[in-house]
Amino acid sequence: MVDPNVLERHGLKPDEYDRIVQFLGREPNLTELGIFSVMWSEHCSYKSSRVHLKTLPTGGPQVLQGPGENAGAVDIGEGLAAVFKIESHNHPSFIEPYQGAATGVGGIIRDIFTMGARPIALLNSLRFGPLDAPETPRLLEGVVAGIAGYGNSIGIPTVGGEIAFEPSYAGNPLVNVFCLGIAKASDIIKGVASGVGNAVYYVGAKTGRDGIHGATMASAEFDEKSAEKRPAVQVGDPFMEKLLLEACLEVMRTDTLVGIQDMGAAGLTCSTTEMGSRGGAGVEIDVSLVPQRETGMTPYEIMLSESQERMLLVVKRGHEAEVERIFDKWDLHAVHIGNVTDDGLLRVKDRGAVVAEIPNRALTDQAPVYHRPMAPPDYLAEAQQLDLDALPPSREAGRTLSGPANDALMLLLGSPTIGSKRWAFRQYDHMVRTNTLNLPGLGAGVVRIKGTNRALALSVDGNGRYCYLDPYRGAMLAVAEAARNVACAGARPLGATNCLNFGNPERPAIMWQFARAVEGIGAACRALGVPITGGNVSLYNETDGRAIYPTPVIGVVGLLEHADRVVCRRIQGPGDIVILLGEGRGELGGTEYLKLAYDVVRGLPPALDLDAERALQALVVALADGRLIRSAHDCADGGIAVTLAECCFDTGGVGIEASIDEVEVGRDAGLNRAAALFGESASRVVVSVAPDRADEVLSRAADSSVPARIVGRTGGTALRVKAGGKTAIDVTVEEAERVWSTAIDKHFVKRVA
Amino acid sequence: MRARVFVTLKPSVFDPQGKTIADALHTLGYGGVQDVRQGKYFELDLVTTEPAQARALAAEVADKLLANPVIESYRIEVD
Amino acid sequence: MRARVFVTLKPSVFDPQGKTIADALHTLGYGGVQDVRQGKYFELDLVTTEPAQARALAAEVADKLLANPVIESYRIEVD
Amino acid sequence: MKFAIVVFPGSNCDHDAYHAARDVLGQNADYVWHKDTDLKGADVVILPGGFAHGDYLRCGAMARFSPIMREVQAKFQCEHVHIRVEQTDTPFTLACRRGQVLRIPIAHGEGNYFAEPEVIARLEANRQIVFRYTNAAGAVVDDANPNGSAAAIAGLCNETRNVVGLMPHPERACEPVLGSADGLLIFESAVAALKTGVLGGSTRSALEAVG
Ligand SMILES: Nc1ncnc2c1ncn2[C@@H]1O[C@H](COP(=O)(O)OP(=O)(O)O)[C@@H](O)[C@H]1O
Ligand SMILES: [Mg+2]
Repeated sequence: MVDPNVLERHGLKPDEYDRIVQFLGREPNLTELGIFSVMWSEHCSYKSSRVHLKTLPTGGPQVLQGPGENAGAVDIGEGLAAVFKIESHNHPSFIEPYQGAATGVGGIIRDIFTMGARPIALLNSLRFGPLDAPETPRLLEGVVAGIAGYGNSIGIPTVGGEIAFEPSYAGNPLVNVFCLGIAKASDIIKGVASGVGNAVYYVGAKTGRDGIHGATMASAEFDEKSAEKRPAVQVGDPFMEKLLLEACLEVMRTDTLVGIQDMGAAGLTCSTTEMGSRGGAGVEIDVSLVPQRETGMTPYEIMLSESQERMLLVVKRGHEAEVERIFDKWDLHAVHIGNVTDDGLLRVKDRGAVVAEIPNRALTDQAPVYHRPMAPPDYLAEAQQLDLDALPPSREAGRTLSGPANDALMLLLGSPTIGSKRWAFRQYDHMVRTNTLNLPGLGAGVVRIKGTNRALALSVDGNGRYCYLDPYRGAMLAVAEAARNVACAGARPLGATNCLNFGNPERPAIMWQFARAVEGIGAACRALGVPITGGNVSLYNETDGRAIYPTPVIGVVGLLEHADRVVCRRIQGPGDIVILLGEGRGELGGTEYLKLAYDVVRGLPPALDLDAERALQALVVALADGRLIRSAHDCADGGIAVTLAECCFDTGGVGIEASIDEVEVGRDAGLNRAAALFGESASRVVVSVAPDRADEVLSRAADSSVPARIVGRTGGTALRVKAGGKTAIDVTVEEAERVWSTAIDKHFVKRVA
Repeated sequence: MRARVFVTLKPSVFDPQGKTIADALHTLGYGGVQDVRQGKYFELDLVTTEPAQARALAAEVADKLLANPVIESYRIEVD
Repeated sequence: MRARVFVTLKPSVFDPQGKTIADALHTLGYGGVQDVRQGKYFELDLVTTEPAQARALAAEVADKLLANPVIESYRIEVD
Repeated sequence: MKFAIVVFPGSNCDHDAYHAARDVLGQNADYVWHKDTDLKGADVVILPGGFAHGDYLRCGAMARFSPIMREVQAKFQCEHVHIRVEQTDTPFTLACRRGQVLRIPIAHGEGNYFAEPEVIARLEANRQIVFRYTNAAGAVVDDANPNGSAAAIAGLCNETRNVVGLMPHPERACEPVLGSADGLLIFESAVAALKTGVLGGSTRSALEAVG
């Protein structure tokens, strides 16, 4: 029996060790133990989450590839597939923001081109602590620079994303990155190894001691000094990845590959076993053949290294020379490190001597699965209570409540979560490849598909605060918002991917949040017709026992059959009619307004009627397709007041004059007005319409049973909003836009040009 | 007096810049260059005329601003 | 043997990085740092064991690749 | 009329230049691998933007590690800017008016051109400054210079005037759906230059995207 310390340092429980012995019929050696430890880690095995993920809807006529491969794929017509996935790089980004975020981008790009798709768009979803906390600007700056540094150099535009700031992420920022690529539907390539005797090739960067995880390292073999030699931080090399991308796509155009997979988490171990397992085959490699960056690496280190920019290929017999020639052209050297076998084993040799031999399926399908205990968190019942008549004094006491609501609007527009993200996305090359029809900041990112009339709209959304207050409803709202954003570009939502960021699953409260969120995602995806085609789970996001807000992030991909019918949030000029689709109910629970004005995070998130949401989205898509609307913007953070203001931004100062209904949520008239303006009721979209089209839009809405009414008109240079007939907001667009556009910049010192 | 601070990646940290330069040199026919590592270099003009003080100040500045301790180490020269 | 190449901006060229570091240091209370100039630093592992040859090779490489002659100059040390 | 687009291993704007030349302009265009020795009879050679060899050394290499370095590094920036056409007697500006203001995106980290004052004076005297950063009205003002480029230089030509290098990306501004079609003028100039024989037919010209 191995030393319990060694087991613990490998993150393996005693009963898991017993299972290993059972699978092998003997005690594992250290290399084998290392391999089991990474493959059975939460990250690779999904042992806590798998039972829940199984409940997600993954099918649909448009789905070409559901979960289980390196990325999912949906049919976008004309023989093409959109291949996409989201992944987290939270922990590495906290240790080293630049490299952590950069290698996160590198990893998700590899997942996409591994499937035979050319990556054409990136998005990201980021969470940090409050921007005025001393650590945050450094983290934000590093993460954004890392994303830019990698994506820009490789030439893939970053066309969208989201950033939010909440105290719960202060000790554990979230960096989720999404990538989408285009492939011929018939040419999608999978990560399988099969065909006894076929060659297994290694290509890309050399293997170093990077990323061999502290927790999984142990034993007498490794002393203090060798630990020092293994940096936890991986350094990305976008230039190498660009070569790999081009070379792999070129190889894939030939008929030479059986399968291919990138080496991501758990490196060579994960890629060999997963490919073998999917193909029902065995894989045998000799680690001495693996290109190494450092001397004296052990088989353990080589198998567990997470060096970036490496790929594993299974080549059809007889095509070895052709594959090698293509890689040579790109100055890459494909190395034959092993072969496919028929025994279903992962066999690792070192100069011919077997150093590990494990059934593939023991490492994959037969990895442990846990039904972890669940219980609602203690805080929940209390946090869900919201008595609007008993709120503490607002931060802007007096003014916010009894004066015009200008101050509250400015407070919201100037908050970094709502304010413009231009500070970040101007650092991203969002135009390279000349496909970007809707630039970042205008709603969903929209990229056209050259050679067709089509375009895809992409959005990633999450709302940790809602999920904290109700993970089921919060997760549904995240799906709804991502799909609604896509619909607001005029695109029909086709499919979704998800990244589930949670705390420690061994705590019943966290597991409960997780399970409820997955149920919510499932319900919303089913109702809205967007199957989940893949995703990623990131657990243990906590510091000192304090977990982040439960944060499912949803990426939705939608299709525009006519790229030229795309719309965005910007109104197009004066004289148009502004119509609100959907209804505000003055819901203040969990809103940005309550948080900013009252420092209160309570109540239930807005209710969501999935049938109404589906009808609304279908209507918006139809209106855009019929060229009946000139802009569309969904109401989310900050309610309709912020939405109307955002419709005016980036237009050169064109204003809106609007009038909305009163709501009654409590005794205080000021708070009732705030609820009407800043409440975050779901399923609402503000559209602008040429005057002669307003009637048609209203009647189409009526046909779809979507509430709709004219709330105003574009023009002038001010945003004026009446609530219940009384002027509530009256600001110049210029002033509001200044506050909004400097919300993030103002936290950074002025720097030289 | 002047302190010079050399910041380099820790030996085990992959240096893609250095590697790319080395590759480029090989392509250009400079086989005599086996390996390249790239770092940063700072010259600090200091008020002090005390070498020990200068060194201490430079080290403090390097720790705080010039080097990223997670992946880099530094060396100081004073003259 | 090893050659070390220090590339710095020519004195007449404004060094915004150096200046910003100096400013940042002043803000942090390091008045004792009067000025900062930033440069690049390369370690070349060379096959040759001849100091003169090493120096010549490093200079050639610096001219060709490592320094931008329009705005930068360099210095070489061999050991 | 034939365009050759040279592909370096790390080029990332090669597809964009190809698309502009072939799909938008309807010209003959071909990629040329950087290791090739034959330009396949091209009349115009485009060296596209991107990170040709990783560009670790001079572009964006240093912004990487320590926090302060990020603080001070000129950040990568991507947005539309205005450039003014200073010279129209190059093959790439022939179809422009002198003083015409074009709206074209930039996308670069270290995009600022630098030269000693004597060099700038010589460029000026030789009329080699082809584009300058200006505001929408065509005025050279500090605010409109996105990267602190010396003398607001956005593009230059060689002494023989057949090679033009510029920092902004005209290939990204060739279609109205992308927000601007002003870049098309630069490609159309090349086509016109060849047709009208301004280049004496056989002289090959090159457009180099520095950004
Ligand atoms: N939240 C999720 N929902 C659906 N599928 C998921 C989810 N998380 C992970 N998956 C799927 O599980 C598989 C393994 O994921 P992962 O280990 O993250 O992939 P990789 O090996 O590329 O890192 C993938 O096919 C992924 O799509
Ligand atoms: Mg993968």
